[in-house]
Amino acid sequence: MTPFDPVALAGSNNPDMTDHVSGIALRSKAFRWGWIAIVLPAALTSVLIGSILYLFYAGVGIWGIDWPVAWGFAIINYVWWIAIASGGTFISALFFLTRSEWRNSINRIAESMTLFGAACAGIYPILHLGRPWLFYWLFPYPNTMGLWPQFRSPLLWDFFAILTYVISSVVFWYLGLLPDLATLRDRAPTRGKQVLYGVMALGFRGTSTQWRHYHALYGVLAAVMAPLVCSVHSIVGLDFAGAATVGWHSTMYPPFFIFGAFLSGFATVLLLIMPMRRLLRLERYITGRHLDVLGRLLLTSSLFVGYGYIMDAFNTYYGGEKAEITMYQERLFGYYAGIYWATILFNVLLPQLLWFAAVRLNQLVVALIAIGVIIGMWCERYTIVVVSLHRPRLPSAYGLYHGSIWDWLTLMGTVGFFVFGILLIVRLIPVISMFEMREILAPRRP
Amino acid sequence: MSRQWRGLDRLSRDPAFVARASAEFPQLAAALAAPRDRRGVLKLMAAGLALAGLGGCDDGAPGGVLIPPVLPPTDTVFSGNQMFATASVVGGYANGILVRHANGRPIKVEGNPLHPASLGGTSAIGQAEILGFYDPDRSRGLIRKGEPQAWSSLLTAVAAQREAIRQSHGQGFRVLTGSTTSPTLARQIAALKQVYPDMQWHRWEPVSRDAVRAGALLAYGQPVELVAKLGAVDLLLTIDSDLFDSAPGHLRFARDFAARRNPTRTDRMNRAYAIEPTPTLTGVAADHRFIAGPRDLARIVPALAAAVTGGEQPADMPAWFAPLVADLKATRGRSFIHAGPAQPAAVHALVHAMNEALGGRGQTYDLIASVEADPVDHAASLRGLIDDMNGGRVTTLLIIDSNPVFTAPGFGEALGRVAVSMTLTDGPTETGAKTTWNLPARHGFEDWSDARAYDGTVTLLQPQARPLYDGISPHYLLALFAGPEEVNSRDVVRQTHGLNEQQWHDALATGLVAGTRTAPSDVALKPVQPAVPMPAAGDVTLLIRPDPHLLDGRYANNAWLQELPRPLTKLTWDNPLLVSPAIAERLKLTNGDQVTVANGGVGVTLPAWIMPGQAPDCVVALLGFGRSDVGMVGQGVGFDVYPLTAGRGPVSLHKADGRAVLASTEHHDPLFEDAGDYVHHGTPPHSRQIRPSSANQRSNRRNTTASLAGRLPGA
Amino acid sequence: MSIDLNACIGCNACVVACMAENNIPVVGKQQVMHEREMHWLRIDRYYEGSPEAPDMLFQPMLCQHCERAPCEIVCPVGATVHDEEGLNVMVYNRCVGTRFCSNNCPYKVRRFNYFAFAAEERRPAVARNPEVTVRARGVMEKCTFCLQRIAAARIDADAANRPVGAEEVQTACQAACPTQVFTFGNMAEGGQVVERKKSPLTYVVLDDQDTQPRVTYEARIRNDGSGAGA
Amino acid sequence: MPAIFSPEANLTAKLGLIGLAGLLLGGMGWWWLWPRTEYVRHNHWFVEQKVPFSHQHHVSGLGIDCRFCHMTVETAATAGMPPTYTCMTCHSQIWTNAAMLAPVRESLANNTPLIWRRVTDLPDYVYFNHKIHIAKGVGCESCHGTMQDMPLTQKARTLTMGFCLDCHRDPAPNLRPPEAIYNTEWHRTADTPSPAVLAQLYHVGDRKLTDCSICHR
Repeated sequence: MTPFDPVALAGSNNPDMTDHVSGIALRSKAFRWGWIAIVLPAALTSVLIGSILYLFYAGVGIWGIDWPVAWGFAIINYVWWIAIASGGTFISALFFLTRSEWRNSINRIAESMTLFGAACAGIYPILHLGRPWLFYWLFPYPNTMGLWPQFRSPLLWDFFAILTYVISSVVFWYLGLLPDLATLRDRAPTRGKQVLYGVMALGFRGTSTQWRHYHALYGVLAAVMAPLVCSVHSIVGLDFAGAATVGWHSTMYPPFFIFGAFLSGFATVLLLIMPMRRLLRLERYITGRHLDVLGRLLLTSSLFVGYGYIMDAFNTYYGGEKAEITMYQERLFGYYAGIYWATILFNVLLPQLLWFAAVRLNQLVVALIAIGVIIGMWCERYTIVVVSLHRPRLPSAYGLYHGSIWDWLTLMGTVGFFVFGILLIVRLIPVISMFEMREILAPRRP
Repeated sequence: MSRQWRGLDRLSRDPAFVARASAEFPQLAAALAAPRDRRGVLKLMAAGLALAGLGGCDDGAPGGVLIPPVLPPTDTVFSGNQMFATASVVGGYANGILVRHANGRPIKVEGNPLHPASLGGTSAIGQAEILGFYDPDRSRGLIRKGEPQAWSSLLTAVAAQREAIRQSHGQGFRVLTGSTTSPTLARQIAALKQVYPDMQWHRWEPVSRDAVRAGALLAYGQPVELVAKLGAVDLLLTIDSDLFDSAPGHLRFARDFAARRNPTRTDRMNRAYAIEPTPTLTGVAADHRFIAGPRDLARIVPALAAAVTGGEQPADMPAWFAPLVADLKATRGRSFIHAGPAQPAAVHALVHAMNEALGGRGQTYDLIASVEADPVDHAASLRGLIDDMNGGRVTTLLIIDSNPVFTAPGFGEALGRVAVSMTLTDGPTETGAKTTWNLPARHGFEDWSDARAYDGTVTLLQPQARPLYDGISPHYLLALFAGPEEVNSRDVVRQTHGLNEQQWHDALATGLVAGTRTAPSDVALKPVQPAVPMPAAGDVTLLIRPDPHLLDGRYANNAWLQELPRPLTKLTWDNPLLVSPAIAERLKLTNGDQVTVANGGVGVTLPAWIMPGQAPDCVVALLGFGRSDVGMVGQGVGFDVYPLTAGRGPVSLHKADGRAVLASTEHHDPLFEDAGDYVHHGTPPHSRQIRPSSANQRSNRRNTTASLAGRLPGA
Repeated sequence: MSIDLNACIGCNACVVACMAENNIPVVGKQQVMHEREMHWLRIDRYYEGSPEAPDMLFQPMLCQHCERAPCEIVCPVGATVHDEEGLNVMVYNRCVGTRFCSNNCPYKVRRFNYFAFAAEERRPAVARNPEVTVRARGVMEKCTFCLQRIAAARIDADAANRPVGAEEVQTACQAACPTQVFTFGNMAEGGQVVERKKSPLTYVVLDDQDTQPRVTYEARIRNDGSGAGA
Repeated sequence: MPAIFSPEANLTAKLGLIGLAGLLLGGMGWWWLWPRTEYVRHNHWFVEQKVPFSHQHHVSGLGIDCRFCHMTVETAATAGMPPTYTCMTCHSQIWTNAAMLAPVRESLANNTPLIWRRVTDLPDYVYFNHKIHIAKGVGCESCHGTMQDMPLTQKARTLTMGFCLDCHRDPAPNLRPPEAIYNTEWHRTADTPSPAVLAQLYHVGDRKLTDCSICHR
């Protein structure tokens, strides 16, 4: 495996690829001990459902949030998941526009990551409400009370942003799936699968007019999705930048959050394709070149994020506001200092190892760095949300925050739900986008 | 940059600080580990109901009912809130209050602007009376040795007692009450004394004012009481004083003092000095606050008295001593000195002498005949009762509105030897559990009574509502002991004051009987030089003080007072041992560490809390907590320190193992090099500008401070 | 409202009066340890100087009813709005409980019902003030300047076709305070409040936030003898 | 490769999509309309009372004024219900043995109040004040409907927040001359003073009535 591998190894050709990839979806066993792998995520998903039911039953008080720190795990997890989701869209939409060939094989898995990341993120804004059964009041529907939501609130922009983002990424994901579903429909061994994939393929027959419309639509959607994901994630950044809380109201947050999305997105994609490549024997199509490119992208976004941290510190000290500086010192040397330094270590220092090609190709080290980045991003959100809130402007309102058991259970639950979703995807639909691979693979020599 | 002191533990900046910082705020980690307690169960049940009512908004279906009265209201057309005057009696002295009614039931306590002790203000305890009235834990029925009884059984029992006592001319009959100023109660007990000449009336207040009474006896030969007129005081010196938080008339004193504190509201701003071992409200309000433990006070007060009256300058005195004496002498006739009840009698006598010497009598304060009915030394009175009980000389004991089993060590055992004992309290008490009869008393809002304010004004207590649970009033019970016919407490009270219809109506409307202020007495000062006893030696001095909100434990079941953050420590639901920073440094204590404090043989283990501004050798234990028999709210809250009051030996303090978690509403380093950002403060306009809080760089605030300085009146 | 820090002795009477008037629930020791106490009005105490003999300062802290309130901007459902009389009104039945307003308040004077504290309290329903809504679980609450008293005065004034008098409304804390620290009134009609706000000692807490609060404080003056005192 | 779907599949797909779209639009319409219908607001539902009191008989039949029973309508927030004493002023002389009035007699006899179930009811977080509405010229009929022809008391208006806001936004047209406040048969005629005059008369309009603090606290 060398960084200069071709996008697909020599000798790979269309028919073999199509047989192999559609085989994964059509055969009953995805990989040898596939069923065992699904037990843990299913268990965690049921933990998630259980903790949500208890939350609705007992109220938000079961979490660790308290008086000065009124936001906790719910908002941290929300921002963390939406960053992972946005990372996936960058790969599938942004790099489609740049016509980079290496994107074709990992586009489908990135898009699925977006889908399930957004699903996990989407439940939190409703869970963290004090009266979740009234969440529909955020929607501007004509009601008997003659009241409209308050449009100056960043939370409301968030509501619209997430709604459009989820809908558009579902459409983009499903559209990218149509030709492959048609292929599966044609190769389905049993009548049941035939009808299933037939209905899902919406009658796609691969005629030239259909392809022309398809490419036009796919191009337009990709062109829409790229700026959309930047706007969605900057609105998530505005959740904090729009507030006057100590440490939040800096204009740098929207771009800073998009850097964060880059970083966590590439890290998660790496974490998904490396095991998938090995277990589903897709080394031919996800080659060293992919790992190398993603490694470099991870490195660049880590530098972006590093720049973000430096600017954060610079803004605080240059601004000279007493409360901001007190909070920042508390962030560096206070009760939660460990979490801040973990952020710096995982997000900025560790990825610097990726400068060396050898490291970029050593799958184990890259996996560790990716996991580190994911944890680092969570710690960064923890620092932003909790550390800023626990040192407000009036010292009489200082307070502390500890995540309660239900916070952790809900977090683990969503991780389980995410992995459960990915495994479902691997089981039901082709993991690699076959029709895009055909564009770059040579036809089979007779 | 001067080292900014961010917190008591941060002073040393040692590497172990992070670990200990988490020790400084232990409560959250422990709170999460706390098991699902009673509260948890209630929460699940209630939350279920909340979930059931999922609507949250109006679904259009009319619900609820309208319940009109059967008979129309008699007075003018009912238009909402009405106010009725009554009084909140604390420690026997009355603060006039008005109770606001909504829909015919008492809802809110307000101050009574016409009452001399209130002038419209109330104390935290006065406000919380309303919750005591509605407390579901109030005793609801007559209990004899644990079993509920019918009311008739009480009548027969009291009749039997009456006969037994008449035979022995009241030999074994004893009545124990708290300190009371109620003319009706005093009259009823005097009437009882006629019927049973040998009966005795004992008084016991755990938060005792014995020292104040003894001091007055020493100085004037009779137990006179003090009526301060702080409006005329230019210089106030308070020695460990409770002038603003629990002295009789403290609301009025606070009002008069505060009226002359704001330089822009008064032409002559007064000045206050305070000398005290532990911070009090008067200490915080003072301009100069000096810290002196009981051992130093025993040396300083006689020297001060000698300097003020005699004029000679004693030698080894603290730096602030001479300027204080000079200032006192400079303001003859306009200065006033006040000592708190915790100071020994000799200090009070010396303070009386100083006040007389400074010519304050008549200008800044008056002395009036004792407002308390038949003042007697409470400690001696209770010791006599306990000895009689142990000697078997007490056959019938009637305890009214007092809880000696909890507040007086040794009373519980003695109670066993009394044939028939009755307790009359409005809630479950430790005494009620031990006496043969536990009678439910009516709350202050449910019956007629009277009391006197700090200046002697007679204040009437009129019922605000029909009794929630059938209880009896002390007047009814005492009348029952005197004669068989059941008497209405309204008539008893009315007979005491002999008011005609119009006077009675006016008294009820205003809440006080006009013109009953006690005239100032002109008793002369007896020239006496009492020696101030030096407290026991030992490296630690134990001060036992009432809790600012629960006083002696009477309000332990009042959830508002339990959860009210204490003025200085901001603690709720707990009474840790307040240790001075010096002791904390010596024993390496942080907030919440367990310590064991022993007074003579008796020891109590409780958490410690560091109290900045406390005398280096002092620790303060707060009474009122750790009650065992009180009701769901106060059950098992805090630590009972009453056993320490009995100890006489040397005080020892050492660190015990383990930590306790204290619920404080303040979770930060309380100490600042300069709190000017948040609380602007400075010196008077004379120096032409508010001293802008110095060192910190508030560049963006330069304009407001400058504008503040610029706009001062031509001082 | 104007608060005179020279008169405040920190006796907490106002805090209990506020709890009695506005049906504020008690949360119990566990929840206070969890930093979820519900007092709308707290007396902040600052130490200054050395731990052995610090200078102690009291400062009652309640909702400042800011003219440019940071909480009103961030509430997504418009549950906290500014009314024509200058009050920052908290509409309990509209609140869905995002708690963003509490995060955005620089004074941290907003309290949240993490559980149904009022429902769980062992206090009979008749003990509550019928003029004030009892808040459910998941709703934010804060000092309303005793809106029920303002409403009563407003209704009487409107029925008699006259403006609300300057000193006609007394808040519960102002009524209970033994040393008259709080001065409240209808500033449109002048009266005591306007006088107090003209005093040179008047200042605003956290004025660099430019929230223009309706509550101003009078600085605490220590008479160290050098002044125009004695 | 035999065709997977029969030709009709296309039709069912199209119908399915159209059905889905219809369902969606219908759902949104229902969500908008349903809370406004009179049925869900329990309009014109008469409420079962212990004593079937007929306003028709007492108001239009006997001409009793509203304030005879609802005494505090001009002085307090609640209109107030008549104490049993008021009913018995007449019914101690007439219909003294009517079975229908047995609960009234029992109430007076053993001093237990009559329990009436609410008909016009607002949620607990709304603080409606009768006194100011009467003082500003709003008639009983505006919210309680034509009581004089109701044999059994019914809820006449939806009383949604929108209903109150419509009037609070523009109160003038709903005002009536002072003498017509308690006349539930009154309606605007040619010589009734114009809304602007009435608004001027009652000083309505100088206060912004759409603040939340007007009704909620």
